Amino acid sequence: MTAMVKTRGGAGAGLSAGLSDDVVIGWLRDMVLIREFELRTMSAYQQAKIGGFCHIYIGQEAAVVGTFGAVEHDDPVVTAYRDHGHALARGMSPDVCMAEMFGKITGCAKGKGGSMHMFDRPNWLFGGHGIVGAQTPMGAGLAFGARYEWEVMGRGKKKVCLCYLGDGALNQGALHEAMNMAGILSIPVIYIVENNGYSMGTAIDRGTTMADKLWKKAEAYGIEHRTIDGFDVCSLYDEFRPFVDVLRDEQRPGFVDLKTYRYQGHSMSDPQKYRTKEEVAGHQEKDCLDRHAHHLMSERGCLSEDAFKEMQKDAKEQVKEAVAFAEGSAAPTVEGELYSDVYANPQKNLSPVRDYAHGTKNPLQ
Amino acid sequence: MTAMVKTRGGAGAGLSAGLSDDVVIGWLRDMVLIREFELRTMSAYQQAKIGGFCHIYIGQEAAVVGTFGAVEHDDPVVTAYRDHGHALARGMSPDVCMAEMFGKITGCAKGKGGSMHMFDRPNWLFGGHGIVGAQTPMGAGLAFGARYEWEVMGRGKKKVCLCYLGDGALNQGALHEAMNMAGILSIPVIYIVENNGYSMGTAIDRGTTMADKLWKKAEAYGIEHRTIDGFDVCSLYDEFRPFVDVLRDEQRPGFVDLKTYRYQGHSMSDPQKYRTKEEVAGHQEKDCLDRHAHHLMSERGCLSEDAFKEMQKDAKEQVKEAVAFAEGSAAPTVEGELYSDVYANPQKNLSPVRDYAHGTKNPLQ
Amino acid sequence: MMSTLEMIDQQVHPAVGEWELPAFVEESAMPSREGDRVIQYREALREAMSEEMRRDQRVFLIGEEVAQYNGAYKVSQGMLEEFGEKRIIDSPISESGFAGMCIGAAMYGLRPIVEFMSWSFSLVAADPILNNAPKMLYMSGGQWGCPIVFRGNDGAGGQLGSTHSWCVEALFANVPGLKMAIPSNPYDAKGLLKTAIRDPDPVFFLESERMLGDKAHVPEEEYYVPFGRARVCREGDAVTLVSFGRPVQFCMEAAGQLAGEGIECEVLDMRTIRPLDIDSVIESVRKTGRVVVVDQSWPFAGISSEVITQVCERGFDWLDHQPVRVNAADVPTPYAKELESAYLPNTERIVAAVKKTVG
Amino acid sequence: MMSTLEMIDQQVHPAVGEWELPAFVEESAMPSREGDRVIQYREALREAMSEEMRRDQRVFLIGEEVAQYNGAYKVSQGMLEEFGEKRIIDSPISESGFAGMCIGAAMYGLRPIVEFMSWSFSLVAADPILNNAPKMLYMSGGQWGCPIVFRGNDGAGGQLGSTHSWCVEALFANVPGLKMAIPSNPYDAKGLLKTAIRDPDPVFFLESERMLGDKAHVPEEEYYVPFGRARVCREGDAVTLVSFGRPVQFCMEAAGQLAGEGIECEVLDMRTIRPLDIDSVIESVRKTGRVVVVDQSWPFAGISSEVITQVCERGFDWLDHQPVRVNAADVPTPYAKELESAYLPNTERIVAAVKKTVG
Ligand SMILES: Cc1ncc(C[n+]2csc(CCOP(=O)(O)OP(=O)(O)O)c2C)c(N)n1
Ligand SMILES: Cc1ncc(C[n+]2csc(CCOP(=O)(O)OP(=O)(O)O)c2C)c(N)n1
Ligand SMILES: [Mg+2]
Ligand SMILES: [Mg+2]
Repeated sequence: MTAMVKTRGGAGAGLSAGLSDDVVIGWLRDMVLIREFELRTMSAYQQAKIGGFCHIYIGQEAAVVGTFGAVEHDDPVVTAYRDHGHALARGMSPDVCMAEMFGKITGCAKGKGGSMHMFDRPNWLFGGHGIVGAQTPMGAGLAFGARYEWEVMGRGKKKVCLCYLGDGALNQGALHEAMNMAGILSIPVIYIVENNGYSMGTAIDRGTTMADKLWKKAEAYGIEHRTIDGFDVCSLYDEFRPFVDVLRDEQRPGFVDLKTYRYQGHSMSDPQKYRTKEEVAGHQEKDCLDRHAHHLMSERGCLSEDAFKEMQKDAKEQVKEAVAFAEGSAAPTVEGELYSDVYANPQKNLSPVRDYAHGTKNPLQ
Repeated sequence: MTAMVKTRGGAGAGLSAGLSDDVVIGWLRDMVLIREFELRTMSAYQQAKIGGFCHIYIGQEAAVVGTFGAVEHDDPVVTAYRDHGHALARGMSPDVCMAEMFGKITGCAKGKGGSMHMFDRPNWLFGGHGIVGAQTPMGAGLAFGARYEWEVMGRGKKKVCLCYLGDGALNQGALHEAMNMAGILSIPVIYIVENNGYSMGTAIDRGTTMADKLWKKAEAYGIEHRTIDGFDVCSLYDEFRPFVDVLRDEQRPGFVDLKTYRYQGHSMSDPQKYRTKEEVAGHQEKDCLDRHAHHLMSERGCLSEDAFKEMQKDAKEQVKEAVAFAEGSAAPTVEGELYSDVYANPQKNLSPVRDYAHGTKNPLQ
Repeated sequence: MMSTLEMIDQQVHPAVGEWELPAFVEESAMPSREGDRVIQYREALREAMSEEMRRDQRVFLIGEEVAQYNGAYKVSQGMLEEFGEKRIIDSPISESGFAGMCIGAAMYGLRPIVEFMSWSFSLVAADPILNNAPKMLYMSGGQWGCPIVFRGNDGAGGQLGSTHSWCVEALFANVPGLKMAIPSNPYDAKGLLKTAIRDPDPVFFLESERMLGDKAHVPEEEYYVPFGRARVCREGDAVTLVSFGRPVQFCMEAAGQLAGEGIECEVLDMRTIRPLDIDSVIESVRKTGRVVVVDQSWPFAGISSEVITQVCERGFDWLDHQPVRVNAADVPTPYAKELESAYLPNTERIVAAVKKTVG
Repeated sequence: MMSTLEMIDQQVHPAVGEWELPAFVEESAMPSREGDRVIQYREALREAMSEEMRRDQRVFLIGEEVAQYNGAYKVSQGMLEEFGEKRIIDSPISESGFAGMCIGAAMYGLRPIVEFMSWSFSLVAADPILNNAPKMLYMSGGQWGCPIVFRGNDGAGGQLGSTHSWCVEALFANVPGLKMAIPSNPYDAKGLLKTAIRDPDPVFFLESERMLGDKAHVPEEEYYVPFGRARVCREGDAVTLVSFGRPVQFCMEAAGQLAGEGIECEVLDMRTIRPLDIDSVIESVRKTGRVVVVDQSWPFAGISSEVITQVCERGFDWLDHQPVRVNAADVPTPYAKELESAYLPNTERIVAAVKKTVG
């Protein structure tokens, strides 16, 4: 997956209509891959090959693909625990992503992180974080770091950080502290609320005030905002791209209420009594993947039905291979990994139990 | 001091012009007492009779007196560490308040709390809290408790909780979580930002976004708000009273940006290089105490100059006595108080060191 | 001036509204732990809360997903129906906010039960739960206490990874002013939670996701398990195994294995950490001369260090061997299954520790 | 597939950008602690930060009032002038926000120094500092570490009352992944802080408001105090006094008094808690057979419990007497002067503990 690379050439070019076919077809390919990947994730989870919590991204694919499309490969990204889509769209190989969930040494965190902690250093993905809202001050810090680098250290360039959060995270104080600091210090972090309408079983208006005007939360910190429909990847890009460009240029923060929807339960163990099948079906009718496929095939006309089928087949294949790869990989050994990567500089007597060590190299390095 | 009692008769009566002379003269008396008390506090601190941090309220008197004037005696109140004025205006005797700062057993917390922790159970003052913002969820809880009492337990009545905070506390996440919950659960807590323009040495616009439109912070949670000048106690009351009445009646939260100013440093050890003497003097020209005295003497004409002088003399006398009382009181004994009031139900083996006990009765009980 | 003559010696402290403790009885007089009213740990918790809510209108439950969703782990299933939305309250994801709010409500006179979906999520609420609740009585000179129960899942074991696997007992038990209970089975879970709700002090109640489905007999009759009394789960004379919460189960397994080799362990389930029934530990150590503390939290300055220190302070001369501790590995909790199970203080490691001690 | 053969054995972990440790030397080769370049503890801290900021542009300082106000306690006095507002940054009162932000900045490649005006205010930031910083390296499988220093005032002693007098070492040291230093004097304050800034792991650096004005010689030459090496402040053979931070001063006073009575204490200043130089403690205990741990935090599951447990684990057979601890009283910190001084582990209580041990 090289979505990041593909759009690089188009920097500043404007709306999606002006992008090359390759780029917009690449978006579809990413979305298809994420969806197929998540279907496999679900069945692997049901087979108990994946443990712990597991949050499926199906339905929200356009959100991550459309926003990534508008930034550079080396813009830092950080997100919450519903992070498989972000990892894949950022360029993590499905093998490595699946292996992480299988708890294998070939996973992005050598099996030590799990589903909620997708980190990818080469692709500037700073995790996957499990505590609701915890990534939001971190996101400000990544943007701060990038700004400091060119402003104080005189190297690097103007960047933005994309910091994703769920709608439920709006109610964690950390976000508000971070937004105020971003406002005061003019930090180029863009908070993207993947507003899928629910935090677990809580419909947004049961937990969050001003649910239909979330932008008020940004206005309280003088942060510029957009409310964007996340079901059409092209229009999403069209609205988001110019926003990013201005924020990057002027090095200040932004906020996006990105309307989306998750088709699956909150995590794999959710009976979903809080919504009707009809409601889900209603959203599936405007499915972001179908919509973009239809756009490319019927409106833009740059993709044949056969090519689309081929794309789907490819994705299925890739994902199947990912499962095989994960399954075939070794688990991290207790001897090699349990007491490693605790300290970058392990010293004597850090623990009463035994000394720490360095583990095996991360597969992404 | 019985400011709370005095206004009780006028509940619902409306604006300050319609209040009895006794009431508005009572306000002045409260303000004079607070000021004289704080002057004594400062000299006692300089003589090292008071220890720890000590935050002087001079300049802000109208804020607490005018807002208390608009509520009932049994409406719960909670505030931050700059709390001497709140204690006195709520009816705590200056003796008890001063004794607390002197660390004496006759203090409101038996000398265990200190300047930042004025608690007064008979007067519904739930503290004095030292961690910036910590009192804001508590305030929601006090209001929640009051609402629960009449709504679920079928006793008591509709109350509001006044929860005071400094402008610096706007940047603690706890406040935002509390405001959102107050909005969602419709909790009758009124957040009163005593906006004195500084948190320690930080001018509000250096630390807080939207400093000139703080009401936006409330709007983000759908909370009704007022911006009120805190230099004139009558106009403050006139604006605040109807606001309180509606919120009480409809049992929902409110937010007030109450503009005020502190004349002294943040705490007793503040060199105050962050502002000019001229700035302070400029505010002192519109001093809330002078203004109200002038109003009563020259405009309303219900107070003679002699009576005002008498009032000041009385206050000085009271405060002098408070110092004498504090000075003459005994310190809490190590044997009686160090290990007491840790648990309401002390049990064996709660500590590896020794057993806990009950201490002496609190002087306010 | 108050004199020491005027010290309050009544048990009912005036700072926490009306309260009285249930009548506690000796272990031998409690309803039987054996029987066929077999329910899950989660149901035992639910019964405890429901019974106390029926008894006392001031008690309410708040937390994420506790109401309409019936609890993330189904502990509060059906409670919304019985008690209504004013007493079973869904909160936003604002732990600091709702914990702090409930501290205010407790001061006002209510008896909140605050559910943390996991204690791992209580770190964002560390200030209200550690700096306010346990200190209110002291700071206010005895004017207001804080009768509140914080409860939720604690500990690792479900491959939840490093941010979701906290054992907060090692951190939080340091703070005076709070009480802490960690039940290891349904019977104690119910009896301790009922006591926690009745107690006028802040109680940190640590459950375990890994035990919510555990089943055991829980008697029909009402009962309360007192704080500060360890339970001797198994008698023995070779070594004293001290534990609490889920690892008690591993200790019992280990003791079973060791018995096969002729090593008889005495297993103590502490049940509460604060108060800590050190008297029972010492009594046992006088007999065995050896102690192994099994604790699922990290070792450094944790509960096991405290137990060992107290054993040294009160029973040094009875010790025939240095006290030994078995903890979670001293690393962030790993996700991978194999790593996580090596991380936990499992039966194998307990057996090895005992052998080292008696060998 | 990686094999164990491919284990990285280089000291320089790739997850934290460029770094190298300073060249540490033996205590005996360090510049003298005696001399007439007498400065305050706060100045020693300032020198450490300024020198490292001159050396490395990635280092910056953030906190409440650190810039324009010159620091609430004047630690950072003059630093804004030298380094400008992009590197000396005033933050809003948002500990969770700025601590979390700096964790992000550290991952990005910077070397933040985060000043908590007091560690008492770090509880609102407990999640980022405990759940993120120390675990990032592990959770990311070695991809990103978190080279950051959190520093500020710790401990009671200024009549600041119960919310403002935290000793966080007892709570936070439980967490693997962090390092912790607690200097007791200006010389070590400077040398340890310089090491902390150079170290690629998260360091919790605990100062004390009560010591900021303490004066001592701090050498002109650059030096670094290594982590994990205790300092023998006084030699003796009767009992080993183990301490860290401000109570080291009380231990020295107590040792002075006791020497007058013919009891010679060996006083060890641990300097860092994690790593904890238990080897030096054991070495001393082999000689004395007795140990008293003096710790200004609460006793239950605190640092003193840990030291005693480790002494039992490694030196049980050398002990002629049960290990003894002297802590802050196990109560919220009181305001009143007399109560507060009885609360602290003062000289008198240390003397009594020693006498009990040797008696
Ligand atoms: C501080 C904290 N509290 C609670 C949780 C448990 N939890 C995990 S996800 C979640 C719901 C979050 O919903 P949202 O932010 O909308 O994200 P979505 O799952 O919809 O992507 C909750 C309550 C947590 N991880 N962290
Ligand atoms: C969480 C926390 N951080 C820092 C402090 C230290 N502190 C005490 S008061 C204060 C300034 C608060 O200013 P503001 O809220 O405007 O109140 P004011 O002093 O003006 O009344 C600071 C930073 C604290 N007590 N709590
Ligand atoms: Mg959501
Ligand atoms: Mg202010």
